Amino acid sequence: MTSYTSIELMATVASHQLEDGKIVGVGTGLPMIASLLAQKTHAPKLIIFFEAGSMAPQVPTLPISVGDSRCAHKAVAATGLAGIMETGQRGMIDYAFLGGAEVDMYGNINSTVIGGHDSPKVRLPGSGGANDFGSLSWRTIIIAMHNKAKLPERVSFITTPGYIDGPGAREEAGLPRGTGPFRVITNLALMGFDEETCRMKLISVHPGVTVDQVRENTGFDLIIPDDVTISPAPTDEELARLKDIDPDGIIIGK
Amino acid sequence: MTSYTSIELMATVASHQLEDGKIVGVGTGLPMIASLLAQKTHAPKLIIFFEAGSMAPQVPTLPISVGDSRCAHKAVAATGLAGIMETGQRGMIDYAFLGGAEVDMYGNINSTVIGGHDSPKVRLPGSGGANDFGSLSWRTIIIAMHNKAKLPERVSFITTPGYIDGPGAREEAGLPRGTGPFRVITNLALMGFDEETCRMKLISVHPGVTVDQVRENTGFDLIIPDDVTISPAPTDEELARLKDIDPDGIIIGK
Amino acid sequence: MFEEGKGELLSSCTADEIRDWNRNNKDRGLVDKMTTVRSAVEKYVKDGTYLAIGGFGHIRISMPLIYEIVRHRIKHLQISGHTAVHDLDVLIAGDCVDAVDVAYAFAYETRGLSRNGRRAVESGKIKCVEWTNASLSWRIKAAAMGLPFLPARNLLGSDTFRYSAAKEMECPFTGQKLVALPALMPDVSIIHVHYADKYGNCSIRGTTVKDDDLAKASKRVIVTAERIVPDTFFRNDPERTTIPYFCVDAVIEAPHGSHPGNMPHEYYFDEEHIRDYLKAGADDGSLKDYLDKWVYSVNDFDEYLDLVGTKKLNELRRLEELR
Amino acid sequence: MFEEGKGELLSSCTADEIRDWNRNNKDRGLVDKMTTVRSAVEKYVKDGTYLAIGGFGHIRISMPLIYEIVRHRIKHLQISGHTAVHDLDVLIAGDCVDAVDVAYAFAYETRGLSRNGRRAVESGKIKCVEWTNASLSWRIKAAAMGLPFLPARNLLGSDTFRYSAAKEMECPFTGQKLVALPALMPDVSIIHVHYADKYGNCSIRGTTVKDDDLAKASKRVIVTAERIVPDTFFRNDPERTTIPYFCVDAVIEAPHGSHPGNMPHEYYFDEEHIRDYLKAGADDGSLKDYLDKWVYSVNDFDEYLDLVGTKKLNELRRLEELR
Repeated sequence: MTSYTSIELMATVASHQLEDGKIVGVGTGLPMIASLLAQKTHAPKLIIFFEAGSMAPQVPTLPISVGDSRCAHKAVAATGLAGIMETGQRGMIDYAFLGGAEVDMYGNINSTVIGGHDSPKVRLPGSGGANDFGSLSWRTIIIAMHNKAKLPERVSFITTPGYIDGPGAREEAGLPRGTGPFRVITNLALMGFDEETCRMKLISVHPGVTVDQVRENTGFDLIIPDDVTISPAPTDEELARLKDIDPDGIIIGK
Repeated sequence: MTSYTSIELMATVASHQLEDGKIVGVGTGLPMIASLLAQKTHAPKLIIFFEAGSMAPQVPTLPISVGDSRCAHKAVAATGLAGIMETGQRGMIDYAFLGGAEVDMYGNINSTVIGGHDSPKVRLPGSGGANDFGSLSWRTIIIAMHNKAKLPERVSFITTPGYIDGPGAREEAGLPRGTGPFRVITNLALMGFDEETCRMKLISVHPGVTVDQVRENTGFDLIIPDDVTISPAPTDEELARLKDIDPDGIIIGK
Repeated sequence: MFEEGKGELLSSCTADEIRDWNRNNKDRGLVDKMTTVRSAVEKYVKDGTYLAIGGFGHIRISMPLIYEIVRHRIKHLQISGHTAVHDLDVLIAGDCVDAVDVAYAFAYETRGLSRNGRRAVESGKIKCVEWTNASLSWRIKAAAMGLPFLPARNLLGSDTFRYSAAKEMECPFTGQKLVALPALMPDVSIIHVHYADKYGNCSIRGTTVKDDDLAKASKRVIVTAERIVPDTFFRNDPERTTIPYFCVDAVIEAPHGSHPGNMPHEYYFDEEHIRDYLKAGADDGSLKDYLDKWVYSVNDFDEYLDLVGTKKLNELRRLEELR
Repeated sequence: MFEEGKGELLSSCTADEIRDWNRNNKDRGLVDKMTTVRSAVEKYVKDGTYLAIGGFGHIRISMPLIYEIVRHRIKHLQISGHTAVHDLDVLIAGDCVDAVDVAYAFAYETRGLSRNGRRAVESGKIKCVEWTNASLSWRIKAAAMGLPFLPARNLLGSDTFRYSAAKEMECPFTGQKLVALPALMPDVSIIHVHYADKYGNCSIRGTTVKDDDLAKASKRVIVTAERIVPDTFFRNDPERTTIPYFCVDAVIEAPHGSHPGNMPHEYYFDEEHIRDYLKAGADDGSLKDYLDKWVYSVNDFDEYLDLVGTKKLNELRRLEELR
């Protein structure tokens, strides 16, 4: 059995969620790695948008920023933030692919502050393009670390709305109909959302992880259906492609 | 004394109204000729915008359309209708330079229909960019023919609002403050607008034209101040430049 | 309190309808979209289609598609008339048009009014809703931005407003009166460009008029191009992409495709042709002769260009280049 | 009925105020605007100025102007933080900043958080109003369009909205709920570009981020350029003009002007320099040493580049070109 790290596993499981021939708006860090991996494996025709304005680039080497020259390399069009997000606003972006410091049971994401807004314990970067991608894209895929603090019942600050507080809440708030969180990938499991309640639901546990471990490390009552499976381990091919993408382990090595 | 036509005189008088170093949004026909003449005489640094998107072009030869390639020749920027009109909307266009089939005593312009809108006697082209330039530019200069039908008390259709029905009406309608008609040039006279009443006011009669003639050919009670002057006749220099601009008399010869 | 125009909203859509259309109907993939004028018109242009045409009425217009629509005797079109000139006039001559969102139409700028266009309106055959060049552009921009409307400061205080389908509104921050312009999502737009690749990436030289937004706003986009280029043309210099591929549904190579209109940097107006056309517009009989010769009797745009003749085409190129 | 964010509107303007400013203060003439970094900062950047910075925080940023602002010990700046990274962080290190309209700030993307930026917020020194990259872009676009606001469909249902200065509103046509974003007209914007002529026409390669709109929206625009080119560069190919001259107040030639940031097609990040800077950010003392060495002890950007050294600059070019 090939050895792999938890981050490598998150990257491969995350990459599997992306459909070939669709458009994904990609945030910084692991979402970038997972999207590039999808292009090099099962989704060669996946189209990547980066928020600074790049459409369908051919990323040659690991970018440091979603706005740097690697992310615009051989793009079909170089526009700007408005150009990307207006394309999303008119329904052309299929997936938002985001990270988050906290994610709650309705898929709301916090990347702004821990503690009170005006006297924060930890100031985080804020929305960036996350609220925009998450509000305007059809399906949002989220990557987060799995523990009770990072997956609380309620995030302390909704930077990017998930299903807010349940069914119908997005539409009532004025967000585009038919949108919302789709998958959450952590270091322990892959999760989706229950169609009826809009609450987070376990899909698969990663190899070697038990359902109980997942439950114990989740800060809310995770829906656990009967048909929980085991996430596929990274293949040798996938691990090799990950090495190609991030040879120095800048993100994968974290 | 050099001989000149009525159209040549209108072109020269109109060109005098444009200030050097300002931006003018120019409509098709005589406004185009008069703006190009201003650039070749007293206002070499006049900046022309054409509504199809051209900024500060160096027009090499008489255009047929405000959107043709002559109007974008050696422009500093090629944008579009929105690019031009948004520049106007944010207060950067000093002069709108328009023609009109009918102009009334408040400087309202009709270029849409003669007769009822839904069963017109004569269907005219409509606003084009005239309503936009006239609403959004600081000062509007209008060229029209002078008779009772063309200068009625009230235009039958306000394509482009002047002072609408008097002082304060533009602002009340929601149009940008401090804007409005500035000059009207006809084949008989040069007119402005009374600051207090917003009504059209005679400034100068063209050489050989009497104030009575102007009055008799105007469809409303034109304000006639004591200090009416005589418009300057075209100079030889101006006539020569007009020939350079329109050697075949396509517009000047009309 | 707030006034609204009494003109008919010829084509309406909510923001969610824009999104649903784009989700379900626009291909995201880099797929080969090369086709023929005939196939594209047959596939996308139907009786009653709301049609928008790129360019500026007689500059950078897609005449191969316009002639094909006439040849197919498509009826009841509704047209976005932001400086519509020869494009609209030929469609009216072919009896294809029922209604026009008019900014500028039925006229040929310095050449004067069109008798054909006027006749169609004055006889009541064509219904007119009034707009302006900027307000139609902003309506298209609203759809391109995925919004149900855009605010603006023109139109207010005019009869143009009264015969439009715009509404007055108040700024939520300043309370000032603004005009609200409803989003316009044309069923089909036809756009002639300088360069396109087979996927639909397009580059326009000179003014864009509103074609970048139009391509994003429209349900279907058919592009004709002076030249087909490899995708590296765009990927090597992605700033020059005026329209990204995923907006476009069909691509056709069409050199001289704007004739008798102007194509910036390529060829100037064929004034002789336009003069003859306008003369024919004096009565329906002459117009029928014109259409017989230039549209119905030819099979495609290549045959049309043969009628125009190489000598004339070369002359128009020299004219454009000021030689 | 309609909610509104409780954040402070750091910079507000009505549409008529935008118009009046542009009428009275923006030169329409083609005049020579070449100047120096020092003169431009002295003339336009004051204590309390609301400042926006072009580029993407560490990509295509104007470091000569940022260093000069720090060197001039300008205080109480308010900053538009649409992906603010190294640009904002250096200004915070220089104690120049009081408040930030935050979309993304106090962090370095894949490199992690900035201890300097965090410290400034967590200690209460810097006030934050929350926005998002798109909403700040659209606020700037509103001012560029001469509008007091733009509607949008993001922000709704979030705490980002609650700590912003946006409002809910209703579409006048469809009745649907939208967010209204107030126009943002920065006092000064500083934008680094690839090419500029002496009049201020600018061309940007790669993504524009929001700099085309930013130049139109700002009261004053200072441009630094990798290369100064003749105006024929733009007039021969007017599609490549990202910013037209009349938006710009001052032009400065500044090769390598984005160092240690990335400049697309020119040079990549100086990761060593950024790593050292972030390390210095661990405490105020080290940060002072950094500023002493790289900002206060040099007279201008040329001297700074001498400190960086030719070898390093050449290396960053090779890195950018993937050689």
